[in-house]
Amino acid sequence: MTVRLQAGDFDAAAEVRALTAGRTDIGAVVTFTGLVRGQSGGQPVAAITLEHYPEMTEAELARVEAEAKERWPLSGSLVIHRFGTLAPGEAIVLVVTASAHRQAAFEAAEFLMDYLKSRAPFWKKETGPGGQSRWIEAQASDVAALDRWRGKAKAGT
Amino acid sequence: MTVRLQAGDFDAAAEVRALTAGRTDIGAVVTFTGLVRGQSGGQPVAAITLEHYPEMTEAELARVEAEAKERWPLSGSLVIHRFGTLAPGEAIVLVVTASAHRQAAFEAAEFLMDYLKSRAPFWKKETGPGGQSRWIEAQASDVAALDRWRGKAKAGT
Amino acid sequence: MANPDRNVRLLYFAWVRERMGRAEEEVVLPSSVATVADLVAWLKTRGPEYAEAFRRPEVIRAAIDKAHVKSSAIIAGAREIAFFPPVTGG
Amino acid sequence: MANPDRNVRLLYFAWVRERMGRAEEEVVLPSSVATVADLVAWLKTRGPEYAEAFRRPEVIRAAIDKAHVKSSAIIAGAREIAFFPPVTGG
Repeated sequence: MTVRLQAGDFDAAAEVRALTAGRTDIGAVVTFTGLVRGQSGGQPVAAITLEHYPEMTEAELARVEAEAKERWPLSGSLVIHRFGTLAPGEAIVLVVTASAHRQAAFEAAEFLMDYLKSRAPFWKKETGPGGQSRWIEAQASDVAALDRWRGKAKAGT
Repeated sequence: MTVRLQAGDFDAAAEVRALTAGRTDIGAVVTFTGLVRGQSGGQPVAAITLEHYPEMTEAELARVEAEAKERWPLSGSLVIHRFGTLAPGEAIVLVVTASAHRQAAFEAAEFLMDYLKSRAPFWKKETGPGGQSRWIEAQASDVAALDRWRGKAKAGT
Repeated sequence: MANPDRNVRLLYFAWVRERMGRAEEEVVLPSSVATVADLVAWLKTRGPEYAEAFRRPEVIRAAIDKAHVKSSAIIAGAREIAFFPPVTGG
Repeated sequence: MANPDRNVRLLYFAWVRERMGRAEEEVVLPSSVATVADLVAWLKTRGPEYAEAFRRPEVIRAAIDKAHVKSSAIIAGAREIAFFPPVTGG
Protein backbone atom coordinates (compact mmCIF):
# COMPACT_ATOMS: atom_id res chain seq x y z
CA MET A 1 0.00 0.00 0.00
CA THR A 2 1.14 3.51 -0.79
CA VAL A 3 0.45 6.11 1.91
CA ARG A 4 0.96 9.81 1.40
CA LEU A 5 0.34 12.61 3.88
CA GLN A 6 0.43 15.96 2.15
CA ALA A 7 -0.80 19.56 2.33
CA GLY A 8 -1.57 19.84 -1.38
CA ASP A 9 -4.45 18.46 -3.43
CA PHE A 10 -4.37 15.11 -5.23
CA ASP A 11 -5.45 13.85 -8.65
CA ALA A 12 -7.53 10.74 -8.07
CA ALA A 13 -7.62 9.84 -11.78
CA ALA A 14 -3.83 9.99 -12.08
CA GLU A 15 -3.50 7.80 -8.97
CA VAL A 16 -5.88 5.20 -10.42
CA ARG A 17 -4.03 5.25 -13.75
CA ALA A 18 -0.71 4.71 -11.96
CA LEU A 19 -2.18 1.81 -9.97
CA THR A 20 -3.68 0.03 -12.98
CA ALA A 21 -1.24 0.91 -15.79
CA GLY A 22 -0.10 -2.08 -17.80
CA ARG A 23 -2.05 -4.56 -15.68
CA THR A 24 -4.76 -6.91 -16.87
CA ASP A 25 -5.36 -8.76 -13.59
CA ILE A 26 -7.47 -5.97 -12.07
CA GLY A 27 -11.23 -6.26 -12.54
CA ALA A 28 -12.42 -3.72 -9.98
CA VAL A 29 -11.20 -0.34 -8.73
CA VAL A 30 -13.00 1.51 -5.94
CA THR A 31 -12.17 5.08 -4.97
CA PHE A 32 -13.42 7.01 -1.98
CA THR A 33 -12.94 10.76 -1.82
CA GLY A 34 -13.84 12.69 1.32
CA LEU A 35 -14.67 16.37 0.87
CA VAL A 36 -15.02 19.33 3.23
CA ARG A 37 -18.69 20.20 3.66
CA GLY A 38 -19.91 23.78 3.88
CA GLN A 39 -21.92 23.18 6.99
CA SER A 40 -21.69 21.09 10.10
CA GLY A 41 -24.53 20.52 12.56
CA GLY A 42 -26.53 23.25 10.83
CA GLN A 43 -23.72 25.83 11.20
CA PRO A 44 -21.81 27.28 8.22
CA VAL A 45 -18.15 26.27 7.93
CA ALA A 46 -15.58 28.63 6.37
CA ALA A 47 -12.62 26.23 6.64
CA ILE A 48 -11.30 23.21 8.46
CA THR A 49 -7.77 22.73 9.73
CA LEU A 50 -6.34 19.24 10.05
CA GLU A 51 -3.65 18.58 12.64
CA HIS A 52 -1.89 15.22 12.60
CA TYR A 53 0.82 12.99 14.08
CA PRO A 54 2.52 11.85 10.88
CA GLU A 55 4.97 9.25 12.26
CA MET A 56 2.13 7.49 14.06
CA THR A 57 -0.11 7.57 10.97
CA GLU A 58 2.63 5.84 9.00
CA ALA A 59 3.12 3.22 11.73
CA GLU A 60 -0.62 2.62 12.08
CA LEU A 61 -1.17 2.37 8.33
CA ALA A 62 1.61 -0.21 8.07
CA ARG A 63 -0.35 -2.28 10.63
CA VAL A 64 -3.68 -1.82 8.85
CA GLU A 65 -2.08 -2.67 5.51
CA ALA A 66 -1.04 -6.06 6.88
CA GLU A 67 -4.58 -6.64 8.11
CA ALA A 68 -6.19 -5.60 4.80
CA LYS A 69 -3.85 -7.86 2.81
CA GLU A 70 -4.72 -10.77 5.12
CA ARG A 71 -8.45 -10.17 4.62
CA TRP A 72 -8.70 -9.39 0.90
CA PRO A 73 -6.76 -10.35 -2.24
CA LEU A 74 -5.83 -6.80 -3.25
CA SER A 75 -3.95 -5.98 -6.44
CA GLY A 76 -3.10 -2.57 -5.04
CA SER A 77 -4.19 0.15 -2.64
CA LEU A 78 -3.47 3.77 -1.87
CA VAL A 79 -4.28 6.23 0.90
CA ILE A 80 -3.69 9.97 0.59
CA HIS A 81 -4.64 12.18 3.55
CA ARG A 82 -4.23 15.94 3.47
CA PHE A 83 -3.37 18.17 6.43
CA GLY A 84 -3.47 21.91 6.96
CA THR A 85 -6.33 24.31 6.19
CA LEU A 86 -8.96 23.34 3.61
CA ALA A 87 -12.05 25.15 2.30
CA PRO A 88 -15.52 23.62 1.71
CA GLY A 89 -15.58 21.55 -1.47
CA GLU A 90 -11.89 20.65 -1.17
CA ALA A 91 -10.80 17.02 -0.96
CA ILE A 92 -9.49 15.73 2.38
CA VAL A 93 -8.80 12.06 1.80
CA LEU A 94 -8.50 9.56 -1.04
CA VAL A 95 -8.65 5.79 -0.70
CA VAL A 96 -8.15 3.59 -3.77
CA THR A 97 -8.42 -0.21 -3.75
CA ALA A 98 -7.97 -2.58 -6.69
CA SER A 99 -8.74 -6.28 -6.90
CA ALA A 100 -9.76 -8.96 -9.36
CA HIS A 101 -13.34 -8.79 -8.07
CA ARG A 102 -15.62 -6.06 -6.82
CA GLN A 103 -16.48 -7.38 -3.35
CA ALA A 104 -12.86 -7.28 -2.19
CA ALA A 105 -12.32 -3.78 -3.60
CA PHE A 106 -15.48 -2.39 -1.97
CA GLU A 107 -14.89 -4.05 1.40
CA ALA A 108 -11.23 -3.07 1.59
CA ALA A 109 -12.06 0.57 0.74
CA GLU A 110 -14.73 0.68 3.45
CA PHE A 111 -12.38 -0.95 5.93
CA LEU A 112 -9.60 1.56 5.21
CA MET A 113 -12.02 4.48 5.59
CA ASP A 114 -13.45 3.07 8.84
CA TYR A 115 -9.87 2.69 10.03
CA LEU A 116 -8.88 6.22 9.05
CA LYS A 117 -11.96 7.68 10.73
CA SER A 118 -11.51 5.94 14.05
CA ARG A 119 -7.77 5.16 14.43
CA ALA A 120 -5.61 7.44 12.28
CA PRO A 121 -4.20 10.35 14.34
CA PHE A 122 -5.84 13.33 12.66
CA TRP A 123 -7.88 16.06 14.34
CA LYS A 124 -10.20 18.51 12.60
CA LYS A 125 -10.87 22.03 13.73
CA GLU A 126 -13.73 23.94 12.12
CA THR A 127 -13.64 27.68 11.58
CA GLY A 128 -16.94 29.52 11.10
CA PRO A 129 -17.51 32.57 8.88
CA GLY A 130 -16.93 34.89 11.88
CA GLY A 131 -13.52 33.37 12.62
CA GLN A 132 -14.64 31.38 15.68
CA SER A 133 -13.27 27.86 15.74
CA ARG A 134 -13.95 24.57 17.51
CA TRP A 135 -12.47 21.08 17.52
CA ILE A 136 -14.81 18.54 15.94
CA GLU A 137 -15.86 15.81 18.35
CA ALA A 138 -15.44 12.17 17.46
CA GLN A 139 -18.52 10.24 16.40
CA ALA A 140 -19.40 7.07 18.27
CA SER A 141 -20.65 5.75 14.91
CA ASP A 142 -17.08 5.83 13.55
CA VAL A 143 -15.81 3.57 16.33
CA ALA A 144 -18.80 1.27 15.79
CA ALA A 145 -18.04 1.23 12.04
CA LEU A 146 -14.52 -0.08 12.67
CA ASP A 147 -15.73 -2.54 15.30
CA ARG A 148 -17.92 -4.31 12.73
CA TRP A 149 -14.75 -5.73 11.11
CA ARG A 150 -13.54 -7.32 14.36
CA GLY A 151 -14.06 -11.06 14.45
CA LYS A 152 -15.58 -10.96 10.98
CA ALA A 153 -14.46 -13.92 8.89
CA LYS A 154 -11.93 -13.22 6.20
CA ALA A 155 -13.75 -12.48 2.94
CA GLY A 156 -13.52 -14.86 -0.01
CA THR A 157 -12.48 -13.64 -3.41
CA MET B 1 -29.29 9.70 -11.73
CA THR B 2 -27.53 10.07 -15.04
CA VAL B 3 -27.28 6.89 -17.12
CA ARG B 4 -25.18 6.61 -20.25
CA LEU B 5 -24.72 3.59 -22.50
CA GLN B 6 -21.87 4.15 -24.89
CA ALA B 7 -19.26 2.39 -27.03
CA GLY B 8 -16.45 4.81 -26.17
CA ASP B 9 -14.36 5.16 -23.05
CA PHE B 10 -15.21 7.48 -20.16
CA ASP B 11 -13.26 9.90 -17.95
CA ALA B 12 -14.14 9.07 -14.35
CA ALA B 13 -12.40 12.18 -12.98
CA ALA B 14 -14.33 14.50 -15.31
CA GLU B 15 -17.59 12.80 -14.28
CA VAL B 16 -16.80 13.26 -10.59
CA ARG B 17 -15.88 16.91 -11.18
CA ALA B 18 -19.16 17.51 -13.01
CA LEU B 19 -21.12 15.86 -10.20
CA THR B 20 -19.46 17.84 -7.40
CA ALA B 21 -18.71 21.21 -9.08
CA GLY B 22 -19.85 24.20 -7.06
CA ARG B 23 -21.36 22.05 -4.30
CA THR B 24 -20.41 22.07 -0.64
CA ASP B 25 -23.06 19.63 0.62
CA ILE B 26 -21.19 16.53 -0.57
CA GLY B 27 -18.88 14.89 1.96
CA ALA B 28 -18.29 11.55 0.26
CA VAL B 29 -17.84 10.39 -3.34
CA VAL B 30 -17.42 6.71 -4.20
CA THR B 31 -16.48 5.49 -7.66
CA PHE B 32 -16.45 1.94 -8.93
CA THR B 33 -14.71 1.12 -12.20
CA GLY B 34 -15.00 -2.35 -13.70
CA LEU B 35 -12.18 -3.41 -16.03
CA VAL B 36 -11.72 -6.23 -18.55
CA ARG B 37 -9.35 -8.85 -17.11
CA GLY B 38 -6.79 -10.61 -19.25
CA GLN B 39 -7.79 -14.04 -18.10
CA SER B 40 -10.94 -15.83 -17.11
CA GLY B 41 -11.08 -19.20 -15.38
CA GLY B 42 -7.36 -19.66 -16.07
CA GLN B 43 -7.75 -19.04 -19.83
CA PRO B 44 -6.29 -15.99 -21.60
CA VAL B 45 -8.80 -13.46 -22.92
CA ALA B 46 -8.03 -11.40 -26.05
CA ALA B 47 -11.24 -9.33 -25.97
CA ILE B 48 -14.77 -9.25 -24.68
CA THR B 49 -17.85 -8.15 -26.61
CA LEU B 50 -20.82 -6.70 -24.75
CA GLU B 51 -24.27 -7.07 -26.26
CA HIS B 52 -27.15 -5.20 -24.66
CA TYR B 53 -30.84 -4.25 -24.77
CA PRO B 54 -30.56 -0.49 -24.34
CA GLU B 55 -34.24 0.46 -23.97
CA MET B 56 -34.66 -2.09 -21.20
CA THR B 57 -31.50 -0.92 -19.42
CA GLU B 58 -32.87 2.60 -19.36
CA ALA B 59 -36.25 1.41 -18.04
CA GLU B 60 -34.63 -0.82 -15.41
CA LEU B 61 -32.23 1.87 -14.26
CA ALA B 62 -35.13 4.30 -13.82
CA ARG B 63 -36.67 1.73 -11.47
CA VAL B 64 -33.45 1.13 -9.56
CA GLU B 65 -32.87 4.87 -9.29
CA ALA B 66 -36.18 5.25 -7.46
CA GLU B 67 -35.17 2.44 -5.09
CA ALA B 68 -31.71 3.89 -4.42
CA LYS B 69 -33.16 7.34 -3.69
CA GLU B 70 -35.65 5.78 -1.28
CA ARG B 71 -32.86 3.94 0.55
CA TRP B 72 -30.08 6.52 0.69
CA PRO B 73 -29.86 10.34 0.82
CA LEU B 74 -27.82 10.73 -2.36
CA SER B 75 -26.56 14.09 -3.60
CA GLY B 76 -25.96 12.59 -7.03
CA SER B 77 -25.24 9.40 -8.90
CA LEU B 78 -24.08 8.27 -12.31
CA VAL B 79 -23.88 5.00 -14.24
CA ILE B 80 -21.93 4.61 -17.48
CA HIS B 81 -21.89 1.18 -19.13
CA ARG B 82 -19.98 0.51 -22.33
CA PHE B 83 -20.98 -1.90 -25.08
CA GLY B 84 -19.13 -3.34 -28.07
CA THR B 85 -15.69 -4.96 -28.12
CA LEU B 86 -13.18 -4.17 -25.36
CA ALA B 87 -9.59 -5.32 -24.73
CA PRO B 88 -8.11 -6.42 -21.38
CA GLY B 89 -7.37 -3.41 -19.18
CA GLU B 90 -10.18 -1.35 -20.73
CA ALA B 91 -12.95 0.03 -18.54
CA ILE B 92 -16.43 -1.53 -18.85
CA VAL B 93 -18.54 0.25 -16.28
CA LEU B 94 -18.43 3.29 -14.01
CA VAL B 95 -20.66 3.92 -11.02
CA VAL B 96 -20.35 7.18 -9.08
CA THR B 97 -22.34 8.00 -5.92
CA ALA B 98 -22.19 11.17 -3.84
CA SER B 99 -23.69 11.84 -0.43
CA ALA B 100 -23.13 13.90 2.69
CA HIS B 101 -21.73 10.82 4.48
CA ARG B 102 -19.62 7.86 3.47
CA GLN B 103 -21.93 4.99 4.43
CA ALA B 104 -24.67 6.10 2.03
CA ALA B 105 -22.19 6.61 -0.82
CA PHE B 106 -20.54 3.20 -0.30
CA GLU B 107 -23.80 1.30 0.09
CA ALA B 108 -25.48 2.95 -2.88
CA ALA B 109 -22.47 2.22 -5.12
CA GLU B 110 -22.46 -1.44 -4.07
CA PHE B 111 -26.21 -1.65 -4.58
CA LEU B 112 -25.98 -0.17 -8.09
CA MET B 113 -23.17 -2.58 -9.01
CA ASP B 114 -25.06 -5.58 -7.61
CA TYR B 115 -28.04 -4.43 -9.63
CA LEU B 116 -26.06 -3.99 -12.84
CA LYS B 117 -24.45 -7.42 -12.43
CA SER B 118 -27.66 -9.34 -11.88
CA ARG B 119 -30.47 -7.34 -13.55
CA ALA B 120 -29.19 -5.01 -16.27
CA PRO B 121 -29.58 -6.60 -19.73
CA PHE B 122 -25.95 -6.96 -20.83
CA TRP B 123 -24.26 -10.13 -22.04
CA LYS B 124 -20.51 -10.67 -22.31
CA LYS B 125 -18.82 -12.86 -24.87
CA GLU B 126 -15.16 -13.69 -24.41
CA THR B 127 -12.79 -14.18 -27.32
CA GLY B 128 -9.56 -16.12 -26.75
CA PRO B 129 -6.21 -15.48 -28.45
CA GLY B 130 -7.03 -18.11 -31.10
CA GLY B 131 -10.28 -16.38 -32.03
CA GLN B 132 -12.58 -18.93 -30.32
CA SER B 133 -15.38 -17.29 -28.36
CA ARG B 134 -17.87 -18.19 -25.67
CA TRP B 135 -20.69 -16.49 -23.78
CA ILE B 136 -19.82 -15.91 -20.15
CA GLU B 137 -22.14 -17.69 -17.76
CA ALA B 138 -23.92 -15.80 -15.01
CA GLN B 139 -22.59 -16.20 -11.48
CA ALA B 140 -24.96 -17.35 -8.77
CA SER B 141 -22.99 -15.05 -6.42
CA ASP B 142 -24.20 -12.01 -8.37
CA VAL B 143 -27.84 -12.91 -7.81
CA ALA B 144 -27.07 -13.57 -4.13
CA ALA B 145 -25.33 -10.17 -3.92
CA LEU B 146 -28.46 -8.36 -5.10
CA ASP B 147 -30.70 -10.48 -2.86
CA ARG B 148 -28.89 -9.23 0.26
CA TRP B 149 -30.55 -5.81 -0.24
CA ARG B 150 -34.08 -7.30 -0.20
CA GLY B 151 -35.88 -6.68 3.04
CA LYS B 152 -32.87 -4.83 4.43
CA ALA B 153 -33.92 -1.80 6.44
CA LYS B 154 -33.38 1.56 4.83
CA ALA B 155 -29.98 2.91 5.87
CA GLY B 156 -29.69 5.94 8.11
CA THR B 157 -27.66 8.95 7.05
CA MET C 1 -59.25 -11.23 -38.39
CA ALA C 2 -56.56 -11.50 -35.72
CA ASN C 3 -57.04 -9.57 -32.52
CA PRO C 4 -54.54 -6.70 -32.84
CA ASP C 5 -53.57 -7.20 -29.16
CA ARG C 6 -52.13 -10.57 -30.14
CA ASN C 7 -49.41 -9.04 -32.32
CA VAL C 8 -46.12 -8.95 -30.40
CA ARG C 9 -42.56 -8.13 -31.23
CA LEU C 10 -40.12 -10.77 -30.04
CA LEU C 11 -36.49 -9.89 -29.31
CA TYR C 12 -33.62 -12.35 -28.87
CA PHE C 13 -30.25 -11.63 -27.27
CA ALA C 14 -26.83 -13.29 -26.86
CA TRP C 15 -26.81 -17.03 -27.54
CA VAL C 16 -30.61 -17.14 -27.89
CA ARG C 17 -30.23 -14.67 -30.79
CA GLU C 18 -27.37 -16.71 -32.29
CA ARG C 19 -29.32 -19.97 -32.15
CA MET C 20 -32.43 -18.30 -33.57
CA GLY C 21 -30.42 -16.73 -36.39
CA ARG C 22 -32.29 -13.45 -35.92
CA ALA C 23 -32.48 -10.59 -33.41
CA GLU C 24 -36.22 -9.94 -33.67
CA GLU C 25 -39.49 -10.80 -35.34
CA GLU C 26 -43.21 -9.99 -35.23
CA VAL C 27 -45.63 -12.82 -34.41
CA VAL C 28 -49.38 -13.20 -33.95
CA LEU C 29 -50.00 -15.22 -30.81
CA PRO C 30 -52.56 -18.04 -30.95
CA SER C 31 -55.31 -17.85 -28.34
CA SER C 32 -53.81 -20.83 -26.49
CA VAL C 33 -50.83 -18.68 -25.37
CA ALA C 34 -51.52 -16.99 -22.02
CA THR C 35 -48.18 -16.99 -20.20
CA VAL C 36 -44.48 -16.70 -21.07
CA ALA C 37 -44.16 -20.46 -20.57
CA ASP C 38 -47.04 -21.01 -23.04
CA LEU C 39 -45.27 -18.75 -25.53
CA VAL C 40 -42.03 -20.73 -25.21
CA ALA C 41 -43.90 -24.02 -25.72
CA TRP C 42 -45.57 -22.60 -28.84
CA LEU C 43 -42.33 -21.13 -30.22
CA LYS C 44 -40.58 -24.52 -29.90
CA THR C 45 -43.08 -25.93 -32.46
CA ARG C 46 -42.26 -23.29 -35.08
CA GLY C 47 -39.05 -24.78 -36.48
CA PRO C 48 -35.72 -26.42 -35.69
CA GLU C 49 -33.98 -23.14 -34.78
CA TYR C 50 -36.72 -22.41 -32.20
CA ALA C 51 -36.49 -25.96 -30.85
CA GLU C 52 -32.71 -25.56 -30.52
CA ALA C 53 -32.80 -22.08 -28.97
CA PHE C 54 -35.46 -23.03 -26.41
CA ARG C 55 -34.23 -26.59 -25.79
CA ARG C 56 -33.54 -25.74 -22.11
CA PRO C 57 -36.12 -23.06 -21.28
CA GLU C 58 -35.06 -23.09 -17.62
CA VAL C 59 -31.84 -21.26 -18.53
CA ILE C 60 -33.63 -18.55 -20.54
CA ARG C 61 -34.93 -15.34 -18.98
CA ALA C 62 -37.75 -13.18 -20.31
CA ALA C 63 -38.81 -9.54 -20.19
CA ILE C 64 -42.21 -8.11 -21.09
CA ASP C 65 -42.18 -4.51 -22.26
CA LYS C 66 -38.66 -4.03 -20.84
CA ALA C 67 -39.26 -5.49 -17.36
CA HIS C 68 -37.97 -8.83 -16.07
CA VAL C 69 -40.77 -11.42 -15.66
CA LYS C 70 -41.08 -15.04 -14.55
CA SER C 71 -42.18 -17.75 -16.95
CA SER C 72 -45.57 -17.79 -15.25
CA ALA C 73 -46.20 -14.12 -16.19
CA ILE C 74 -49.38 -13.35 -18.15
CA ILE C 75 -48.59 -11.76 -21.51
CA ALA C 76 -51.97 -10.18 -22.29
CA GLY C 77 -51.38 -6.69 -23.67
CA ALA C 78 -47.64 -7.16 -24.15
CA ARG C 79 -46.11 -5.32 -27.10
CA GLU C 80 -42.52 -6.52 -26.82
CA ILE C 81 -41.24 -9.76 -25.31
CA ALA C 82 -37.51 -10.45 -25.04
CA PHE C 83 -35.73 -13.77 -24.46
CA PHE C 84 -32.12 -13.96 -23.27
CA PRO C 85 -29.67 -15.87 -21.07
CA PRO C 86 -29.07 -14.72 -17.49
CA VAL C 87 -27.38 -11.32 -17.70
CA THR C 88 -23.60 -10.89 -17.32
CA GLY C 89 -22.95 -7.16 -17.44
CA GLY C 90 -21.22 -4.86 -14.98
CA MET D 1 21.36 9.68 38.65
CA ALA D 2 18.07 9.16 36.82
CA ASN D 3 17.55 5.83 35.09
CA PRO D 4 17.88 6.72 31.37
CA ASP D 5 14.88 4.47 30.63
CA ARG D 6 12.75 6.91 32.61
CA ASN D 7 13.32 9.76 30.16
CA VAL D 8 10.35 10.08 27.82
CA ARG D 9 9.26 12.52 25.18
CA LEU D 10 5.64 13.65 25.61
CA LEU D 11 3.61 14.87 22.63
CA TYR D 12 0.31 16.76 22.79
CA PHE D 13 -2.17 17.20 19.94
CA ALA D 14 -5.32 19.23 19.15
CA TRP D 15 -7.02 20.74 22.21
CA VAL D 16 -4.68 18.90 24.59
CA ARG D 17 -1.80 20.78 22.92
CA GLU D 18 -3.70 24.07 23.06
CA ARG D 19 -4.48 23.71 26.78
CA MET D 20 -0.91 22.67 27.53
CA GLY D 21 0.48 25.60 25.57
CA ARG D 22 3.12 23.35 24.01
CA ALA D 23 3.35 20.52 21.49
CA GLU D 24 6.01 18.44 23.21
CA GLU D 25 8.42 18.17 26.13
CA GLU D 26 10.94 15.79 27.68
CA VAL D 27 10.27 14.52 31.21
CA VAL D 28 11.93 12.15 33.66
CA LEU D 29 9.30 9.85 35.10
CA PRO D 30 9.28 9.24 38.87
CA SER D 31 9.43 5.61 39.91
CA SER D 32 5.78 5.76 41.08
CA VAL D 33 4.62 6.01 37.43
CA ALA D 34 3.98 2.55 35.98
CA THR D 35 0.97 2.99 33.67
CA VAL D 36 -0.48 5.66 31.40
CA ALA D 37 -3.08 6.42 34.09
CA ASP D 38 -0.26 6.89 36.64
CA LEU D 39 1.47 9.26 34.20
CA VAL D 40 -1.70 11.34 33.80
CA ALA D 41 -2.16 11.54 37.59
CA TRP D 42 1.45 12.69 37.95
CA LEU D 43 1.22 15.22 35.10
CA LYS D 44 -1.86 16.82 36.69
CA THR D 45 0.31 17.78 39.69
CA ARG D 46 2.85 19.62 37.56
CA GLY D 47 0.99 22.89 37.05
CA PRO D 48 -2.31 24.58 36.23
CA GLU D 49 -2.01 23.99 32.47
CA TYR D 50 -1.55 20.25 33.11
CA ALA D 51 -4.48 20.21 35.53
CA GLU D 52 -6.64 21.97 32.92
CA ALA D 53 -5.54 19.82 29.97
CA PHE D 54 -6.05 16.55 31.88
CA ARG D 55 -9.13 17.66 33.86
CA ARG D 56 -11.23 14.95 32.18
CA PRO D 57 -8.73 12.15 31.47
CA GLU D 58 -11.55 9.85 30.26
CA VAL D 59 -11.83 11.92 27.05
CA ILE D 60 -8.09 11.81 26.31
CA ARG D 61 -6.48 9.03 24.31
CA ALA D 62 -2.84 7.94 24.48
CA ALA D 63 -0.26 6.31 22.23
CA ILE D 64 3.04 4.73 23.28
CA ASP D 65 5.73 4.75 20.62
CA LYS D 66 3.13 5.49 17.91
CA ALA D 67 0.61 2.79 18.84
CA HIS D 68 -2.79 3.35 20.50
CA VAL D 69 -2.87 2.12 24.13
CA LYS D 70 -5.36 2.02 26.98
CA SER D 71 -4.83 3.99 30.17
CA SER D 72 -3.91 0.75 31.95
CA ALA D 73 -0.94 0.20 29.59
CA ILE D 74 2.49 -0.25 31.20
CA ILE D 75 4.91 2.41 30.00
CA ALA D 76 8.22 0.74 30.93
CA GLY D 77 10.66 1.25 28.04
CA ALA D 78 8.51 3.85 26.28
CA ARG D 79 10.43 6.55 24.42
CA GLU D 80 7.51 8.66 23.16
CA ILE D 81 4.06 9.02 24.71
CA ALA D 82 1.36 11.09 22.98
CA PHE D 83 -1.88 12.47 24.43
CA PHE D 84 -4.77 13.62 22.24
CA PRO D 85 -8.57 13.74 21.92
CA PRO D 86 -10.38 10.94 20.07
CA VAL D 87 -9.32 11.19 16.42
CA THR D 88 -11.50 12.89 13.78
CA GLY D 89 -9.71 12.40 10.47
CA GLY D 90 -10.87 10.83 7.24
